[in-house]
Amino acid sequence: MSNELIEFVLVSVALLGIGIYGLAVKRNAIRMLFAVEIIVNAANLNLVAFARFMPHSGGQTLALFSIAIAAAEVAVGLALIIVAYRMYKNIDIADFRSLKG
Amino acid sequence: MADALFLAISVLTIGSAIAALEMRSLVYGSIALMGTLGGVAGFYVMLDSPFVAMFQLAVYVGSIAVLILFTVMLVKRELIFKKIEDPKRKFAGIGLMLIVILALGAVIMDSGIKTISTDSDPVDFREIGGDFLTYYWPALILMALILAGSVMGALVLARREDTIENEQ
Amino acid sequence: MMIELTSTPIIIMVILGIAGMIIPVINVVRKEQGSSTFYGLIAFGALLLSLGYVIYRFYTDSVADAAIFSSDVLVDDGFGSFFAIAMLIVSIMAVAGSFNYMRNKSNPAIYFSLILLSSIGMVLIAFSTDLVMLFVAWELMSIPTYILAGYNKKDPSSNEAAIKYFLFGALSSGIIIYGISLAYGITGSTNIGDVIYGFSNLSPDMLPIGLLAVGMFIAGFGFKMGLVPFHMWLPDTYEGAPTPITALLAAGTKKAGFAAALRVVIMGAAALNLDWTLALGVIAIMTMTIGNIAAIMQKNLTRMLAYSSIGHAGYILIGISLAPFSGLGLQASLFHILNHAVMKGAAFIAIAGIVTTLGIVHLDKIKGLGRKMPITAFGLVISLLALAGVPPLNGFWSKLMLFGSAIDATSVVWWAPWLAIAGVLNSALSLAYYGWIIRKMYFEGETEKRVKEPASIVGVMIFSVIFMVTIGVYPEPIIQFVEMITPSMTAVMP
Amino acid sequence: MAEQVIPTKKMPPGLQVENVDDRIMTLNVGPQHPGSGHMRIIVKIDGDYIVDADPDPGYVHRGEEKMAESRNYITNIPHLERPVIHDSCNILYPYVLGVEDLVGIEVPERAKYVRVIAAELNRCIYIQYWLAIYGIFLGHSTMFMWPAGDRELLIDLMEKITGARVTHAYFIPGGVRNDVPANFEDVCLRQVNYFEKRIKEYADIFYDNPILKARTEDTGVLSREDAIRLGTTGSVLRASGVDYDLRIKEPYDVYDELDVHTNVLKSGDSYARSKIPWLDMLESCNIIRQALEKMPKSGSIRTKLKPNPKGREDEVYRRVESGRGSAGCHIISRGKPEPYRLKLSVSSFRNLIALPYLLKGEKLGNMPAVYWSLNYWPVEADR
Amino acid sequence: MGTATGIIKALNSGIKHLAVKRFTLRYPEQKLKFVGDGYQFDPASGVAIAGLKGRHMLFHDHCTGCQLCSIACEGVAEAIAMVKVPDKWGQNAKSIMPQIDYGKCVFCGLCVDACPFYALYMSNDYELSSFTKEGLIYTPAQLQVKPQVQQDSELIIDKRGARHG
Amino acid sequence: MSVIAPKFRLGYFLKGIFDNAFWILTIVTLAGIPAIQIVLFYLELPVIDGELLTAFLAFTWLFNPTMQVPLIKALIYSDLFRIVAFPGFGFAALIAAGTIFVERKMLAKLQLRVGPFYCGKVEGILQLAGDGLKLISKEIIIPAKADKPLFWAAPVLFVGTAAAFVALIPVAPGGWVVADLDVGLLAVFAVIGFFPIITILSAWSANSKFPFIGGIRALHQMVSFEIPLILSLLGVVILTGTLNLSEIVESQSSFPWIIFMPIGAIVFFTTMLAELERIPFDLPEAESEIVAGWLTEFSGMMYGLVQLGSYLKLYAFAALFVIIFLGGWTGPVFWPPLETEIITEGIPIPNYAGDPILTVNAPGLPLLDQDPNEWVLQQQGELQYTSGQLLVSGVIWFVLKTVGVIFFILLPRGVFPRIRLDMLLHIGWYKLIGLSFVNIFIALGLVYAGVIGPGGIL
Repeated sequence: MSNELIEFVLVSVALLGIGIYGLAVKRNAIRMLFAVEIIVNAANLNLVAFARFMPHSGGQTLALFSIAIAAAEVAVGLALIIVAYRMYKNIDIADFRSLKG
Repeated sequence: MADALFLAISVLTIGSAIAALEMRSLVYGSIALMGTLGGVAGFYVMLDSPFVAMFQLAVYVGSIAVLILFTVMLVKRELIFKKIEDPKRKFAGIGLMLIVILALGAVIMDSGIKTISTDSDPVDFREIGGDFLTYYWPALILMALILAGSVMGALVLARREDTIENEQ
Repeated sequence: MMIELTSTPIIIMVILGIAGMIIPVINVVRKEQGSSTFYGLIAFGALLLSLGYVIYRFYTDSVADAAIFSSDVLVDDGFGSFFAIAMLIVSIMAVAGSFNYMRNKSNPAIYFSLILLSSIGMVLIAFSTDLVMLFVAWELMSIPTYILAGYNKKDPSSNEAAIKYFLFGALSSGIIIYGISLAYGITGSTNIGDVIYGFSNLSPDMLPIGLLAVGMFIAGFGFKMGLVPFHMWLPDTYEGAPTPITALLAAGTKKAGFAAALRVVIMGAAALNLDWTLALGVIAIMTMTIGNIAAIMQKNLTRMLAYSSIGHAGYILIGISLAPFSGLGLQASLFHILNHAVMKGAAFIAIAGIVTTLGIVHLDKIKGLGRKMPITAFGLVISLLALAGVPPLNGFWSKLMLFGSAIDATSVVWWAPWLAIAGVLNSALSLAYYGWIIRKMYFEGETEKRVKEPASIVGVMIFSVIFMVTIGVYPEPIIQFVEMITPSMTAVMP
Repeated sequence: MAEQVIPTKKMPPGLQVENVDDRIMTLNVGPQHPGSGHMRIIVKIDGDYIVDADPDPGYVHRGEEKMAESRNYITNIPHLERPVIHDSCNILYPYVLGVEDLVGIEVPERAKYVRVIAAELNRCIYIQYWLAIYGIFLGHSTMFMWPAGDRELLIDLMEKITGARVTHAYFIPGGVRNDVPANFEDVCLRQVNYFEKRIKEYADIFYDNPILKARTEDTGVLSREDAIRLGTTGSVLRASGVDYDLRIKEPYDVYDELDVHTNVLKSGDSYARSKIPWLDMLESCNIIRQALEKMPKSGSIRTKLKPNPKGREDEVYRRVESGRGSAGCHIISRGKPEPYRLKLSVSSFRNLIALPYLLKGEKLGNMPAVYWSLNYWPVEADR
Repeated sequence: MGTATGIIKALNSGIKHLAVKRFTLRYPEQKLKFVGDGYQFDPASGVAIAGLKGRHMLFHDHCTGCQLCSIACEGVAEAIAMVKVPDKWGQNAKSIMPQIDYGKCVFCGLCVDACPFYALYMSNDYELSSFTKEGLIYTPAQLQVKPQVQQDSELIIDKRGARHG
Repeated sequence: MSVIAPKFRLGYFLKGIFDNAFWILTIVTLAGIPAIQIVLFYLELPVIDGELLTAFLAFTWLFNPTMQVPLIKALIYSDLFRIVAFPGFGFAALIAAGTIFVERKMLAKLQLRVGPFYCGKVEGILQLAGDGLKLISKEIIIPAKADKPLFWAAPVLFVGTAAAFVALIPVAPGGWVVADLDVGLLAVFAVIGFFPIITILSAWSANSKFPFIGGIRALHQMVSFEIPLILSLLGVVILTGTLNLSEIVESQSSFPWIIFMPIGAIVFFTTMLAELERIPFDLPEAESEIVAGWLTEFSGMMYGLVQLGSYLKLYAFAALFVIIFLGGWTGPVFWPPLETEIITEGIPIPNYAGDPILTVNAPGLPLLDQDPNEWVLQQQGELQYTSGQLLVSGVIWFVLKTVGVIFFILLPRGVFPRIRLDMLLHIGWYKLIGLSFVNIFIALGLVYAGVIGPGGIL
């Protein structure tokens, strides 16, 4: 390996920060989903990087699980967004105001 | 020191992650997200994990990106360009991001991670298959249940009630 | 070592998994014409069967007492069995409460199937001894509930609840997996036992990473538990989601969060030898205070109970934060978890009955409910009183144990009595709004005609009233049970 | 089209047009669209379902009926076959019969047989053309090429008789323009037999094809009552189970001397509507063979008319069974060499009325199958 | 299993037709042979004779300039105009003969029917294309020329299908 | 009668040609030559045999037999050759071009007509070149409100993805593949996953209704048929225990997998038709309903690129079928070994003066790589076939099988009508997925019954 572990982990931290920024700032449901995906990818990158430097297969396994779970999560989230869009004609969660709070 | 390929991929990944959140058009945002996911897949290839990389491409690009694009296109076009964003909130968010990155980065840079490097051979991806079948088999079953449940649920949610009767 | 196939988690997974998969298949075969009761009965039967199996295993002494460590992904221990019993009771109550609720709704089959899948996740969280298993089970618990919370497609509030729940849930799972990745990175394993061992033998330059990992675990699990900085989604979701699902969320998934926290965070934090208890204590006080004060201001029954559920998370946290100092603390927490599961489940199911029969959730409209729906109202009253901690009911004993543990730990930590004081004050505060509901139901309103109460709700009410009163009168066996299964903190304390 | 006549179709719930929503998309199918011909169908779709369809003929109108008022009875002939050039004999047939009534001349026996042969050949030519387009509408390119090629056999025959391949202008009041060529019977019999053998081969690849059956069966179902109430005719009517064929019910020329069977199917779906014309072709081959057998071997072919014939003051309505159904011609004469008023009553327009009714609630993929199964010829509806 | 049988039958039919002779007439190399010499008029019986309605032929020695063909065409296509011809013919006092614009002619043959002197026939020539509109107007002198046509391809029907040979 | 249209003037024509030539020369002179000069100035030219390797010298080497054969050999074993020519793009494009021609002629024969006839004298063999020229010379029209970057990118991406797919296909033993991945089959799935995205993006970017409907249909079709596609191949993966395509081929040296899993082969073939949008599954381009589907707004060479991409995809899918079910390049080796003299002594190649200066082992056939050592081993009976023999006969078998599969892909176009969307989804979700699970159970049964696999009977 010509690269060192710290480089990958720093990229992962940057992605995590971007994801948290997106969740904090954006109010568009799809964009928030993007942000969540970025966070999950940051975690996966961490896992695979750690697994490579051990070396150990567990990290890759967990990354595979995580990818598949992310797919399921996105499917559910997008279905919810579609339902919301049908109802509100909007996907901005700042405009969802049927519940107070 | 990081080599050029690594720098290129990290610029692609991080840049397109920012673009995914900041592009005006959601469609371009989705494409930028695909760039991020592809960049992460590139990292996996650099980390000698081709199986995870290909799985990432197959799942993320093959299904998640399609789903996102489909949803984005179902949503009316004007909304894609509508932006409700409080500048104050935005600066707060940027501050939060910087705090997170700097704090975590400082912690990590300060820790023992920075000294880790390896010359050992990567794990063969066939070992993952072995792990799946021996150690993680209950998790694999749960995974199947998650996928089944999410597909069923997403179908139930996304299909329109009014046309179901017609199909019978 | 492969886990044996007759162990509790595997059997529960098989029973509920088969039932959960066979319901949609029947649905397809019958061209989506089946009635909700039919599917509900399948789910009910499967849950009862699993509950029976847990108890059978427990009484034949086939399970270990409390094993945090195992070389496999699952362990068949008393700790898990305890949580399994609580989760299965909650799921049974949710299913029973849904019979009536789903009668005229579309897609009942998938609804019950998803409840079953979610219960598998909840149960297996308590049994898992591997972070991968824990994460997968966590997601299996969460993803079906995202769907279930938005199951009322025609109802905007249900959808809004689901989207908020989904976004926070997805964030929490992202944070959890980030934490797992850090923990994995510094310890080289995903097995909880190895992770804790690795934590306790961490080199000093890796310690910040361990701290970070534990912090991320607390944040991630805290979202589900409804701890105070992470509780924003909770009232909205509980209010908007279908009410039986709210019961499942409040009484089930929240407790699963505690199970995961007990397995991972507490042990990990203990192993790291950090002064984390004070932080948890502060969070506990904040959580219960904010929850109870916000609950007073609510006019909506579900929302009020949602805030009350935040408050109860604070009570449970008292015991957890005191765990290293007083053996009573963890036992009290576990006892309160079981009690709260039943009490909150009963309360929400009662509200589900009221919603489906009369269609009201507003506090001002429940006048005369005591005469309209006497059994439901009685069950609601008993569960509210138990929540408030009124003496002859089960809530009293667990709260007593919690506050007792705080007093007990006074000699070790200076801030422990404050926890007890805050708890007592909050209990008194909560009695105010619970009493308000009771007053509305029984002492206001003109003579109302009695309406027909759904049989399933009545059944749930009867069961929970018996449970609460029995344990309230004779708590000894449960306390012994709790004592037996409580994991030993000294095993991991350096 | 009067509203009260159209039966209302029970739409699937949720597909009413009233609940207009941004999910409804309006498609202009035509006039520059491969699936419409010279017309436009304004289709509103909701997802994959058609919630509203509005056929809009009117892109090829040239006032055929008005033009006929300023031309005499003979020079009208090349004009009146223009609406359906592929079925020119049959669309001319009612006009010729009507003029014969008005002018009062008898047609020689041999000419009647020649007319029947020409009309049946032309019916087959038309149906082959229709079938070719039906094939390509369903995405079956072979079914475009085979009928288009086999049609050549009959076009060859028609050309031997009339001298023209498509626009024959063959029928004339008082008979036909010219006699058949010398050894026509043998050639005709040989080619018709081969043609029959060929079209039977279509069954394997097209009519018995499971994909085609799955695609067209139970789509666009027109019940017997609705078919009658909507006033459909020809193959559409017979596919819905109504045994109504003008060659039997109102025999003209020598059809009463021939053994004519009609083909009736019960189901009334697109498949039945597409199968009836094919069965008609087989029946036409039978009729041609019978007519060739019974035809007088020699004799007069044409009763000579005066150069500029004048009809008596009367009005007359004659109709025949064309390739698409009943084709009628109403002529009002005021004793002049020109008709005072001429009105064509054509089957395409009458079948088109069923289109919006049938398309509602169908899937978009069924639109071509249902539309072209109505045996519709855009120019005829428009004239 | 009806579906599978049907699919196999259809595939079989498709493969079978790979061996059937091609039906296409390769037009510029092959030209169809037509009945007779074109659409003509039989002076004996008074009815027409079957034949292809192709380009007209004008027999100058029969044409009387009576304009009947032009009148017949008037309601149909208005393709026939009567023009002066330089030659003098005994039967044609006005020296006018039909000139046909094939850009307008619909080849209905009513002019042939109308001609009482058998002066206007139709020939087998149908290849009339031209680069200009003017090239489609045939003067009486051009109409007089008998077209040279090479049409010999016939429809052959045998066991392996029909073809043009 | 005919006259040449008056607008045409030979002068204009010649002037046009000269104009073009003038501008090309001008641009080359003004821009190209300085660029070359600058590049040459900074380029470090290698020194070989004491000579500076200038462009001229490199060019002269091509005509020197002593240099030429090793050069060609080196070229053939370079990566560029693999990507551009033999197992990669060029080979696939050649087969794709042949496919187009065969498709048109075969369909014409089935429909009793002639097909392309005049272009290229012999049965219209140059028709494709003519069509290509026409497409190149046509104007590219972009809808006014289209999303231009995406609209431009879509055809290029389509061809690129198809080429990436082709790059994963091994065509001959000995690693004749552009990208030999251990996870080849998974990479195939990853690449296939890109097509729906490109389709939907191009459909959306055209901003027109018919392309949008077509794109949505394509999306439905491709995404729902990807699942049976993956599942139908899982059976073979279970039996072989590898994801490497070359290893999958080598596992079939005694018998092809289609013998054991005909159901999987049928499922894969059907899903292949759907992924390729061939009749009876060409709903995204159903011309009678939605004009041309997602291709409606493409014009000129953009359309040509999409067609090229789809035919490359067709070749790749057919080759994948051959690799997985039909045994790839395995088959009897019929290529005779070279003459003994050639192997042992080689063929002397004279220089300009006529003196033999170089002995080439297999002149003119450097592709075969006739290694004398291998030949010696073969003579001693230790090696059954040399690698050159294996290569040639392997490629021939591979091409033969692929062409056979392509024939069966093309045949339904003449036989079946188009299917409807709900029928398509029903087939995909209910029947094909069920059948592919049956296939997986067959494979598992074979493994557990001990017929195949480690320690199996076969």
